[in-house]
Amino acid sequence: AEPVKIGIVMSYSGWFQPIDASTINGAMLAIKEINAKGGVLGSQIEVAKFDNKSEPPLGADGALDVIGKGAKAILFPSDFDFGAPGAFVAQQNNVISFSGASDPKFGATGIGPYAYSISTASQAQGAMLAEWAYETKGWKTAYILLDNTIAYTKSLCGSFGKRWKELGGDASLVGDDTFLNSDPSIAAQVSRINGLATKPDVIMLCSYAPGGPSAIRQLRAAGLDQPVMTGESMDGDYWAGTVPGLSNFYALNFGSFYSDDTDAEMADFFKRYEVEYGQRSDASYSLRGYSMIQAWAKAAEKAGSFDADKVGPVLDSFKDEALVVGPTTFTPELHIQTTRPMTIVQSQDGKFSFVTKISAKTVHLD
Amino acid sequence: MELCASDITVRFAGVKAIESVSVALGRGEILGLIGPNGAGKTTMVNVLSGFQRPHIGKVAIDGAGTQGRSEPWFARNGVVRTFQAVRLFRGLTVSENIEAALSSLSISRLSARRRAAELLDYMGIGGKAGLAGGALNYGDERRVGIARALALSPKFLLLDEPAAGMNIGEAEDLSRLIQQIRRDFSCGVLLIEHNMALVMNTCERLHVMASGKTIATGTPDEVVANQHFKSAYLGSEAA
Amino acid sequence: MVDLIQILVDALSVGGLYALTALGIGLIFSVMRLANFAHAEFVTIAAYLLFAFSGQPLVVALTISIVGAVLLAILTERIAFRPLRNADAATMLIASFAVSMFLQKLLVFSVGSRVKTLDPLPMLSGPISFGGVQISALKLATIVVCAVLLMGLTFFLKKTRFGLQMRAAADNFTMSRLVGVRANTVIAIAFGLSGFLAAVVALLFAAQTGFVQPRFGLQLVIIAFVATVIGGLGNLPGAAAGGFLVGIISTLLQAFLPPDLRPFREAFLFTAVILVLLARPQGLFPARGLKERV
Amino acid sequence: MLAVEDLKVRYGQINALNGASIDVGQGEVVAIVGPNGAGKSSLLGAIAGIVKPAGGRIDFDGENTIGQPLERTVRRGIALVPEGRHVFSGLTVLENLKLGATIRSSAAEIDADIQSYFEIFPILSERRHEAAGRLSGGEQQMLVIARALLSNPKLLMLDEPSLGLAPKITDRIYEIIEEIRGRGVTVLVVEQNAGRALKAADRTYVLNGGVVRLSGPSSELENHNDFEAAYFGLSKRKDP
Amino acid sequence: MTIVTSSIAEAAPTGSGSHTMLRDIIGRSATLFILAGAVLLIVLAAHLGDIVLQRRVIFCLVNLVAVVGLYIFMGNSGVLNFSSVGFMAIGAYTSALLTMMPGMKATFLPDLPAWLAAAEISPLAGAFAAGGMAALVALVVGWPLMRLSGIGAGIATLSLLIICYIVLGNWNSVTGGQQSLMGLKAYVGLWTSGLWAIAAITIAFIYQETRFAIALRASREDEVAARASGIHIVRERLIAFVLGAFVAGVGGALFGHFLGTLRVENFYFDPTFLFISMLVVGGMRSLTGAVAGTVLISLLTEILRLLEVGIPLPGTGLTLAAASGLGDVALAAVMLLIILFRPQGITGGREAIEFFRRKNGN
Ligand SMILES: Nc1ncnc2c1ncn2[C@@H]1O[C@H](COP(=O)(O)OP(=O)(O)OP(=O)(O)O)[C@@H](O)[C@H]1O
Ligand SMILES: Nc1ncnc2c1ncn2[C@@H]1O[C@H](COP(=O)(O)OP(=O)(O)OP(=O)(O)O)[C@@H](O)[C@H]1O
Ligand SMILES: [Mg+2]
Ligand SMILES: [Mg+2]
Repeated sequence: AEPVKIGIVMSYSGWFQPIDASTINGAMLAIKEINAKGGVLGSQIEVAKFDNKSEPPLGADGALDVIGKGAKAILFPSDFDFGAPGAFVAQQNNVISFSGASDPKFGATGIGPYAYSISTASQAQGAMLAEWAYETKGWKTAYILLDNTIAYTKSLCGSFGKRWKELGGDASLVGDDTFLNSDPSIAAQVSRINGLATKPDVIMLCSYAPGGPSAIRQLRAAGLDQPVMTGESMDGDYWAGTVPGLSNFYALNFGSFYSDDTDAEMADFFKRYEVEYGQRSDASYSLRGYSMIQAWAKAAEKAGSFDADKVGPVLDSFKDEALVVGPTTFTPELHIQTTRPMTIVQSQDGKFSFVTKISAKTVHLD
Repeated sequence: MELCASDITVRFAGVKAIESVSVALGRGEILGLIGPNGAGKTTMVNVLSGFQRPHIGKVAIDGAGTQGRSEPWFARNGVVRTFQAVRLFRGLTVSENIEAALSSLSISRLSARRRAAELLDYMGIGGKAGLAGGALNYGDERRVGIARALALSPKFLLLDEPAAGMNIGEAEDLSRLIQQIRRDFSCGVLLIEHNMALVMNTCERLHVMASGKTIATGTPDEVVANQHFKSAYLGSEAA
Repeated sequence: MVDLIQILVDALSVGGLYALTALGIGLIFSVMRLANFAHAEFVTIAAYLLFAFSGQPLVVALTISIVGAVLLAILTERIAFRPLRNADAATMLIASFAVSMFLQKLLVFSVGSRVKTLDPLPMLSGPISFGGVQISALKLATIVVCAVLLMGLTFFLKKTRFGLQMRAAADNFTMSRLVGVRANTVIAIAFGLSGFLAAVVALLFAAQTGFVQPRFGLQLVIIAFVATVIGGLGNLPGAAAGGFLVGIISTLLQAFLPPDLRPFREAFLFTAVILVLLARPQGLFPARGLKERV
Repeated sequence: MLAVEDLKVRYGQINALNGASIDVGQGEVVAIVGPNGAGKSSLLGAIAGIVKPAGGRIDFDGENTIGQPLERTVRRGIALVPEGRHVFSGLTVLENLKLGATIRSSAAEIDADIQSYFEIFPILSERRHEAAGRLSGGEQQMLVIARALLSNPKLLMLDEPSLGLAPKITDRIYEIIEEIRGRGVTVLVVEQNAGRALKAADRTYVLNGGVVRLSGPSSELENHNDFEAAYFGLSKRKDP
Repeated sequence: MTIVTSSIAEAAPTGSGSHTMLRDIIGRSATLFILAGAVLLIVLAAHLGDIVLQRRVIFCLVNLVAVVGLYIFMGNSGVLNFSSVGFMAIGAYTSALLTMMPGMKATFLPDLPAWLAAAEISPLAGAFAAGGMAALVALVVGWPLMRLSGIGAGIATLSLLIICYIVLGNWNSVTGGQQSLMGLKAYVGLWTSGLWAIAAITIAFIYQETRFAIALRASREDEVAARASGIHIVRERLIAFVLGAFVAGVGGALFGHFLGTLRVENFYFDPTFLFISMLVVGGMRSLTGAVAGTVLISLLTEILRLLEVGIPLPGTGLTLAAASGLGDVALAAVMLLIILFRPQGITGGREAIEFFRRKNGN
């Protein structure tokens, strides 16, 4: 049969490149494996790539470019703002788009019925961290330190705070503060925590590299040794050198790539990845890339067609579909995960390791 | 009808640049303001044209006070000055230099251009309208400077060393020009110069300053006869 | 009381970093009337050098970093700024943007935009206790280094022959050469000094943040740039004072703004900057003779 | 000591000098006169190295100076008082004077010399800590002249030194010229006031239209028939 | 030296033959026709290209509106201005909020004030509202700011940009904060952007032919002499600042309706530096420079991007390709080189017509 085209419109260069890199690698691995097994509906998958140079406006051009080349589905950067301009174009042209965005708007409500996020909603991430910290770890007071630079972190800390107060009451949140990722120093914010009469049991940090790790460094330098929790935006350990000997740190990941994940599928995926690329995956985002292709291929097989109006409904009917990133469910209304388990990864004495898998019980999506 | 500065004092960080000096310039007269270097002449022009607020004293135009007025206001109300270092708009053409000064009048660009041409002709440099202001020689630069001042239809024209760098012949031309401007514009002219020949030929009245104070006033002949003036200022030329 | 001391130390240490950066920018401004945005990349590249040699003893890494930054600064002057010596301020500013952009993109291209981590001053990472106040050793070091360098530089510029020549070259380049000042050398040395200051900033800043990436120096330099201007361009103590001032205002805003308004902190900070400029267009401590007389 | 041969200076389309030649001997005072735009300043500028000539030779003490770095001018013993003053406006009067002595090393001698100029121009002494840019026009002119003298030049070039100076100070400047000539310093002076120039100079060149129209001992030129023609002729014709 | 004119003292606007007047106007308008014609040509040529190329051209034209807006103030006044992109942001959000379907607003911006939530005006009206809003803000903040010159003005306008960014980025109820705002009508195509570019050029041109612009340019050359010539510098600057903000605001609106989504991040340092570079590379002191710089940099960017994608060498089966990201490096290098070798920009601050005149003259 004719080969089928998948578009990849992501950041092959520029600021966003390191973040997209492992997603792209995961996707390329999936394509390679699927092709080796005979392709999708007998067609080999070919890739039409477009470098958005880390500039969101180029995403729309990229979408048009790969659609012009016949792409049946397009992968966009794992960030709503980066992915949306292109996904809109894909939607208008009746092409399925995938992203790892953690904003539910990357889906039917925001972009349109053909946009899917393989990720877990940031609201769910905040809720599950709150539940785990309060119920499993037994921490009773929390402090929120929010990096006010991007929408994801705002939403993460927002949902965390809401869920935390539901669990422990208003008083359990002993304070909150904001900073900007680019702030050269957060001395004032650190001093504010240090000045609290009773120190919090846990600090919820919603940020990303480099500002996030640097914030932890400054907290630790000021003698604040409380547990620090973060969402998946601080996935990976490439930044860990920022805080040498980091302890008491807990981050939400899609899976643990430190060869200790309890999920055999994932563990095996990370092994295959290492074989393929000659190095360990540097973030669990590779799971997302792989799963996007996996989801689309499965849906296309089931639909017996590459057309969006056939593939879409099949995706919408996914109920705990087994993807490497975890059991995945889409409904016609919601194209993002809320209850799928995620992995807590910790760092003690500078060593990262698997802790547990958790999922959210109560999620407020608004 | 006069521009009048009464009892002016200006200080700079303790130094008194001008101390209780009064100057009055009537329309139609040519007044010479002379004196040694650092006497306060330029500072006086700055005061008269609104560029320097006096610490004590007042400036009045035709009897009306000027408190709190800006430099452009002075220019638009007929008190126009030139600079010791001409200060043309070097990146604009000669014509545009004049048009800029005409911009305060509500006339079209076209009329402004025509008016600029008239003024340049009047100064005898009509052929240079299209040159860049920065490409002129010293003499022409000064002529454009005066033309620019004339564009504001001065009632009082304050000229700060207009003949500096001119030779004797050119200075004589300038003297005639100043008298003609006075006639054609029926304005008062305040002339600062160190070229005594020019001053003597051109001015009806002299005001002599030294070290920030008035040391003599009167007709050129009276002033030159003043022994104090001779020793403080003239040197060998008096001999 | 303890709180107030803490806030003061925070403000001074944040301000110290800005002040040091502002010194480097102010130095070049006073010598060349050039607002050098590429200073950001001097800092960034010095930090990358620290990272690249982080396996070596600190003295080695620091020496390489300083030498690298100094050479980079001198080279930049030679290639990009010397040909523009008579150009207007806007053109020079844009040229420095272009240099900055070029170096930044080159870094992204060659070393990638992912953060590199380093810990150049591990011995200063802990807090020191002073009568109940916990002060990070690094903050203290920042304040001290800033004070020492400020005094040293001021002395150098005000009291030495060389400083006089440097200011002369800044004031009137051609005339300074005509009286015998080796102006090109003098300016190159000024750039070298600014490179040195950038390397010091890189060390202290990297010790605080623990990472370096291609935009490492950018934010710092933008703030320092603002500080230089409100401090009084062409006046080094003024630039340093501006740095401290911005650091202090920013820390105080963060400390005392109600939570709802804290996200707007920068807006307040820069409104304050505008107000200062409106009140004192030449900056708080303008250099002598910057404003010409008529 | 100074020989300028067939010097050409161009600014874009404009020819400021079209092959001017002058000679200045050791210890002489030589004047250059001519109307506006004659190229006088361009000539001095070229000798000092500020202006790049388009052709010709400039020999100083037997060495061609064209193309040499500007810093070397003063080390060779040439000092220029340029047209338009050019003080270091942000530096104090005292600092300006010190810079005049950049190439000298003895601090004591420099201080003594500065003191002596303070005596000649007391106003400078009064304003010594003021920014030079704040001085009046004439005060700046005095400052620049003193600054040039502080380098102890072998050849002093003055471009319209009396510009903006009160007559009495102008006299003083010419006395100084006499004085330093007595010390063996050579002086090349551009002057608008031709009478004054002829009186002060041993020899005079009349420059017009970028070439030397007339030259000779000042005493001869004073009564020369062609002097007026050479000096004013073109200048009068220049105006439409 | 003297030609006595009896009326030399009177600055009476003398009437003149309508014939010479017309010729004069046409002669001086040649630059406008050349520039507008160039834009028209670009639009027509773009129709031959594929959709991606067309989008690059539209983007270039939208940028052109922004750069012309920047030029109106910065070029004529010589005062550094970093705030232009902030006014674009204001314009972009104004137009987005006013033209978006109320249903969309209800989903994305549930906390909008009722009157704003209900508003829905036509795209054209939206663009004017965008310009108007930007101009209004410029009027209010410009009034005190225009007293500043040089580097002080640079810092003040930079501060303004940062304030705009922070306020828009955190005004959650109205802009959605840092989140992308979606659902803008994507009405900007080749003709819309082309016509607006021509409109912007026309506005800038007409302005620079007025006496206000001459006064402003004089103040650019010498503030002291300008004041002595009766010029109210603050007022002249304010006029240009407001007009420039209007054009920038329209540019912002076009930008939003071109992309279909908005985020404050789009209106910060990167585009600011880009637009200023375009202006300087072209030649800050002429409208032709603004246009030429924008077109040149856009063209270069696209060529370098294509080079990264790979250009097949016909006949050889080989593809000429540069490493990803190298184009950015090269672009910065080229901009630096242009500035070094032509500090006055590629036009040297001359207008289009002067190039023709010079050619004919020789
Ligand atoms: N802005 C200022 N700051 C400090 N001192 C000043 C300032 N303006 C003028 N002065 C001083 O005031 C005195 C008078 O200066 P002014 O320029 O008025 O003199 P002048 O009479 O015009 O002299 P000249 O004939 O040399 O031009 C001078 O000694 C000068 O140094
Ligand atoms: N920087 C310049 N750019 C363009 N033309 C110049 C420049 N400097 C001088 N000129 C022109 O060169 C010619 C000679 O100028 P120069 O200054 O040497 O004359 P000068 O004899 O010193 O005149 P003045 O008596 O006015 O000082 C003049 O026509 C002048 O316009
Ligand atoms: Mg004076
Ligand atoms: Mg001259």
